[in-house]
Amino acid sequence: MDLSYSEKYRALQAELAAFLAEHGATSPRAGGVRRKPDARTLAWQRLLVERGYTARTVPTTYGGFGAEPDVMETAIIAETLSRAGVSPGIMSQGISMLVPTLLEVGTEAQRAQWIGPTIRGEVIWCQGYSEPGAGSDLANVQTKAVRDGDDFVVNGQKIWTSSAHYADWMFLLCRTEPDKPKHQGLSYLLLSMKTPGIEVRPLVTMTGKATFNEVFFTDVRVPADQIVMGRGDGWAVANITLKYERMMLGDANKFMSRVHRIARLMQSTQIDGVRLIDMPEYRDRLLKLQGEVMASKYHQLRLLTEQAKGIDSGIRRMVVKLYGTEMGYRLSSLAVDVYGAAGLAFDPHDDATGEEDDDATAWHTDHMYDLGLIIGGGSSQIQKNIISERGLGMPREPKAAAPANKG
Amino acid sequence: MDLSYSEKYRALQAELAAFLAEHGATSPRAGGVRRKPDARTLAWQRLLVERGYTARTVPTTYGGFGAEPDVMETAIIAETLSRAGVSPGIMSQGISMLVPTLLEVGTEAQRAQWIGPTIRGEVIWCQGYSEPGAGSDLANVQTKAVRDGDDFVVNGQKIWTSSAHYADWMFLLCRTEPDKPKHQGLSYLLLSMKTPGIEVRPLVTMTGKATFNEVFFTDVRVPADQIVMGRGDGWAVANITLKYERMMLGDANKFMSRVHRIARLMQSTQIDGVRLIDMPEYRDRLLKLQGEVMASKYHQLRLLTEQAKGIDSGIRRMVVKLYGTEMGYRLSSLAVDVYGAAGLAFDPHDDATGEEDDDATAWHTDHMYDLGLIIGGGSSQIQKNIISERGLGMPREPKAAAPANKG
Amino acid sequence: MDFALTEEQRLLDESLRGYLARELPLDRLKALAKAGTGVSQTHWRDLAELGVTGLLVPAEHGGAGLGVLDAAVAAEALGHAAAPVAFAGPAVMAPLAVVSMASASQQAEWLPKIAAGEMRIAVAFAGGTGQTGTATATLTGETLDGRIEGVMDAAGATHVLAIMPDGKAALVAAGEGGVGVAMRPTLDRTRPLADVTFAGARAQVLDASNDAVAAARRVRDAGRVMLAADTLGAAQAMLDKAVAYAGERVQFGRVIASFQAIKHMCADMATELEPCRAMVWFAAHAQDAIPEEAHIAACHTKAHLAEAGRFVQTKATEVHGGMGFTELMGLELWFKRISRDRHMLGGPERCRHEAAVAQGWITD
Amino acid sequence: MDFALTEEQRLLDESLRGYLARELPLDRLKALAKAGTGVSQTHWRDLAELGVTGLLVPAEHGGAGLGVLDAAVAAEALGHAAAPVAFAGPAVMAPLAVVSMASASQQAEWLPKIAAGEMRIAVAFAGGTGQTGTATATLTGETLDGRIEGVMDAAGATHVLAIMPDGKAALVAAGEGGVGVAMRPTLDRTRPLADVTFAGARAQVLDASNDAVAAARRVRDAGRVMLAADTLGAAQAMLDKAVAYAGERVQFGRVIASFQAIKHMCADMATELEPCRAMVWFAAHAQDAIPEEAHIAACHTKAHLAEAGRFVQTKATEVHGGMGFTELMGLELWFKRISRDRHMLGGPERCRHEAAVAQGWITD
Repeated sequence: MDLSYSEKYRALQAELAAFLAEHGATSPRAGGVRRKPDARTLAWQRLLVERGYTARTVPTTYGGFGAEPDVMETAIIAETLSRAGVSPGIMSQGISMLVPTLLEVGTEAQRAQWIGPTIRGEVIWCQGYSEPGAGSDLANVQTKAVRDGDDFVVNGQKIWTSSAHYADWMFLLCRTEPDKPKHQGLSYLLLSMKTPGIEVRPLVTMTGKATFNEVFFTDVRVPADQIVMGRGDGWAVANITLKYERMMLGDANKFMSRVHRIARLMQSTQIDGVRLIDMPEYRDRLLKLQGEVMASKYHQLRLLTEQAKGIDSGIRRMVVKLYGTEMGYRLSSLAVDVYGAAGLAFDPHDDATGEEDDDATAWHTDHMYDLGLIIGGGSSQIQKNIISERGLGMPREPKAAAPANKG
Repeated sequence: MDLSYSEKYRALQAELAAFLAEHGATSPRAGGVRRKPDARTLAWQRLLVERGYTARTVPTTYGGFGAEPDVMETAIIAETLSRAGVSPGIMSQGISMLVPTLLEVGTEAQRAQWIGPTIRGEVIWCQGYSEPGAGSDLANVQTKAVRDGDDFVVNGQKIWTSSAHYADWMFLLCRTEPDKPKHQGLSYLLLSMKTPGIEVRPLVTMTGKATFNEVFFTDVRVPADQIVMGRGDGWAVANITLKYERMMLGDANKFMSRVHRIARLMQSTQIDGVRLIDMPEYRDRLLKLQGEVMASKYHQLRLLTEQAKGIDSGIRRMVVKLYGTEMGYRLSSLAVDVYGAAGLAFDPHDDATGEEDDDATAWHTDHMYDLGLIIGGGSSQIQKNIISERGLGMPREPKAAAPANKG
Repeated sequence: MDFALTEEQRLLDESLRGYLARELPLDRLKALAKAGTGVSQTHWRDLAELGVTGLLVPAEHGGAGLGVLDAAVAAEALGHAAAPVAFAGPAVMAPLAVVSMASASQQAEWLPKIAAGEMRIAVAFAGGTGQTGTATATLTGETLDGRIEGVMDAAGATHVLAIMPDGKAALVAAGEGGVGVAMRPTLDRTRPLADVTFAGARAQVLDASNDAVAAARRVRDAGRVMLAADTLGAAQAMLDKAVAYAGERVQFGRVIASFQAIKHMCADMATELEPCRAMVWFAAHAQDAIPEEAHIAACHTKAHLAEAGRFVQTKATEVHGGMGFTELMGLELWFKRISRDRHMLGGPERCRHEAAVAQGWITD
Repeated sequence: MDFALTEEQRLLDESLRGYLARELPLDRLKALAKAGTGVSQTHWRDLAELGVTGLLVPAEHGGAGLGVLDAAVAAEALGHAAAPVAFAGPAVMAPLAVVSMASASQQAEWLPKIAAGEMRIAVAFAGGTGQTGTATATLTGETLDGRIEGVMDAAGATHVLAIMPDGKAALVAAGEGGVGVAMRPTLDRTRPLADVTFAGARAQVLDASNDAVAAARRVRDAGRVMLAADTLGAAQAMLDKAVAYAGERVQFGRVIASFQAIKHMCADMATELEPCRAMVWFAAHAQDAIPEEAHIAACHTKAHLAEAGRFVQTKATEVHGGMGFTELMGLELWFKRISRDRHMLGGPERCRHEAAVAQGWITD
């Protein structure tokens, strides 16, 4: 166990201070609204990549900074940027999911072509996974891709595709081998959203925002070499991507900052003249959650250490999404309870406008969005299946003898 | 909705007051220790039956009081006796489970023979249901009863048989039709525990008390007319009995008195000079539970009303055991937390001795026993299957294709 | 002793649910919610014709002369349908306040109009409800000043009844000068809240009660019971929808209703909800029939239903999966209704605190 | 930066678990628990030989000179085995107290004996731990009077170290006149508690610390971390047993481990427990390396593990069904161990309260 600040970390802090003094003012507003990055955002992103304050461990050959993985450095950078109130850079599915996936299983050509533009924010990706009939049962994907000459021809529908309305490219899970068993019939394609035959329809969620889309494919032609790994390997690739998504969802730093936001809120909110922080009915809930957040924070440090050492974290990684999303929902539930009646003035702005929501509206949006996170990306029920089967080695659900139409 | 106190109720209260003044002193200690009733207990029980303060609605022909079902009267009697600190009479599986079962499906002869002695406490019954291989899967009972002349000959083993070490008779679920499907192969027999071939071995639980037993049967002969309903009807009869057991387990009056005991405890317990009742970290837990107890109390009044009117309460009845046992465990969990370190002086006495446990020990015993109640009599998991399938009409678990030896 | 609804109450429930099923199909409800203008005039008029607005108005003043339990039956039905109408204020707290606080002549003037649905009175408490937000008002003679935020049922209200900490009440006309009713965008778009300001507003004073503080508390308690009943109905609707959806949705080659995890989530919801109904009935009945238990029952019932509602709104949405997260099935309307009820007239934490005080466990 | 155990710590863990697996089979453990005489002399001697009693004793005094994290690794292993031995007191809090509070000569005299396991010191706090029960003592010169209830590790102890509210500490010999150590029947029969009375007992005073109050708090915090680690080990053992039992037990023609309800209960336990381990490691590490976070981490870790332990002790027993409710499998020993740890040195409610004070959210 070594959490001490060596010289190298102090040097990094000094370097960051200098960087912020020089460039801090050029940062776009912190807090990611979901829209296409503007010039200011792109310029800032390029700066961050250059200095290695984002995509730090991506090899230089692919346009990254090429640093050795170092959890402490990552933490120092994140904390310093957030304390300074500047943007930590673009948070996108391309950067957090596709890039590590390509680094793990992409071809040399794919890495060379995509990683650079993606980490610089020049190419925005969306994820073509879920379908109306393939949510929890992701392997049941029905969107077809039929080989025709040098292309795959894609027909079908995707749903829950966030940022599809402004994404440049999509990583798509589709069925190329209809005769194979369902897990072996999938492939993982990369395609431009500008390809003819793609229609994107916004999907409004309970938060009142259109952060998701339905995407329809009609005879969409995708060059056959735009496949990651081989035909039939789609399920394997998709699971690599999901691994990174689920890590992202459990990010403890986000939760710790929530704890402190709620504590401040409890200090400023009163009921009939008493501060909520002085009412343990509220306070003890926050303290319970702070304990959970601390556990997840140190658990995350442990996982990052194991990742850096190339150790497979097994069940420790599998619990992150479930733990984080359930905890996140309890945190935002407490926040809306602290706001109470005064916080029911719900007035969301569409992300596209870039206008900021007031804090209470943001918390209610989070409260509903957090429930969406429990449901999406492999629901809590699916996570528990994974944890018990792959993590604890318990038997799989026996094959159903019951017909689908009526159990 | 009519909860008003009519003349008849005031009259009952007056009658009770007079009764207590005259006979109260002859009551045995309240609070049922599990052992064979002594002369004092039997005398008191006979008095209560005579006055209709127990088994009030049992027809006079069977030795009962023959009153019309009246929830309010039942409540008044229970409250008055408990306030006076006298015993409410014997609480036994015979009285609360077998008697209503015989009233529902017993023969005239069986009612005439058993109900009177049972409600007077002259005959103590134990329940022969669970087996090592038939817990949650009760219908899997393997104890065999083979017809031989005018007798059934019983061989096998039962477990979790409370009071078997002093019971006079047992109601037994056993397999008489091995060739029939498992639910149709069972029968429900009544047999004397003095029959040759019965061996009772005590089973010590985590509470340190031997309140349960294992019972072994070797060629035990039971006259063939000691069957309730017919051969193969055992499953139906057992479920009638379980219905009453589960009602009993959800009894809200017990829980309400627990709430007040814990409140008093919080007023008398201090940590570093502060009363626990003044610490909402503890108090709010009690208040949450008081709300749950209130819900279950009024729910129970509703069920008793429906019962009196012969309405099938359906799902409302099915939730009682799950709701009550889970709530009971949370109540005793709070109590042991309130006692804290000072309450860890755990010093249980065996019920047989009749010595009383100190209050902290009693709460820790309840805390563990309540967990046993969640597990026994159809575990919470089984209750949820029943509620979802029979109550909400959701599909049954599909037949397993997986082998038993390893899923 | 009979712990059950009367035949009349069952009929009220049926007729109301029948009307709402006919006149408030999902697409209609979604359209009303999208507009976000809040309450529906049409449905309010219909409810007045059905006699819902006059349930608690004495017969001699043209009402049905029924009790709080009857109102709770109606509230549950309205909650089950997520009806975009005001109820707890103009149809329950207002008539109760007028009957217990107003003079005979005021009652004779107002109650018939309340029953007819012509007078739609939003009830606003100047503090003491346990709500967050500003809530202060001062009554000087017949002049009312102050600001009360987060007021229910003010959309389309003709009057606002401000109830002072001392139990005195002041009725002002919504249109009058010095009365500002600012509707604000609200999480529950079917029943938006308002911030109400009084600046030298001319008020008619209600001070006929001989125990004004107790009377005011009874009015608030009745309001809390209505919110609990509303939540009960909304939560029951969410459970019903979850069970139905699970029976249709197929994943892994089975309807998801056949998975034990889904079945047990639904069983947990049912187990939480079933006893709530008896609790709401008792709390409502106690308001009229058992004064010594009325307050504690109201506090605990409001708190318990808020917690049960939180549990069901969460799990029922989870059972719906992605569909529950979109606007498509309108499930969010019930979700937001439950969230809104939770925070009106005091969240569960404050209601439990009051219950502790009422039992003498602590001094406030 | 490296958030992981060192190779040495892994070896300590392995050797300790290996020893316990060999020398503490279930039947042996059950026999020791049945006797209820509490701690096992044999196992204590063995642990002393393995160097466990000297982990925190500086090398120059014959110990291993290791840190609180190393002790936490040992505590988890002992908890996993439900080992019937004292640890938090004589092997952790006592040496830490002596090192931080005692004079050089006292250290030179006592520390080697502590390392050798000859001096077995039970640590008793005169108030301020958050425990229920009487805990008061007064030190007049070298004379100690008072009564402290619910003291850990007093069974077989040679000495009792009483720590005063002002941080001064007084060491008395268990045999001495004026010192009463009354063992009491305890829920956890493997580690019974004692009520200790001092009546004019001759004490050796430890007052070499220049910030006695802080030093005393550090001792208590380290004790809390040990209890959390012990609970972690015990809870992990219960989960392991539950998964194993579910894989054997057949109902409805399937091993119950194939039912989603059982699988999800086990998944919930694992999800609760896995992050706890990193939390315990950090809290232990912070005691030596990160003073500014040590106290808050100790409070939160003690509280969080108590809650996680409550969850796991309940669910793991449920998975075992009736078998878990009997003595047959000995599961109850782990259940009771977790219950006992919860209440020692302050329950979760009080620990969280202290964390709030430490963060300046409230004033005590």
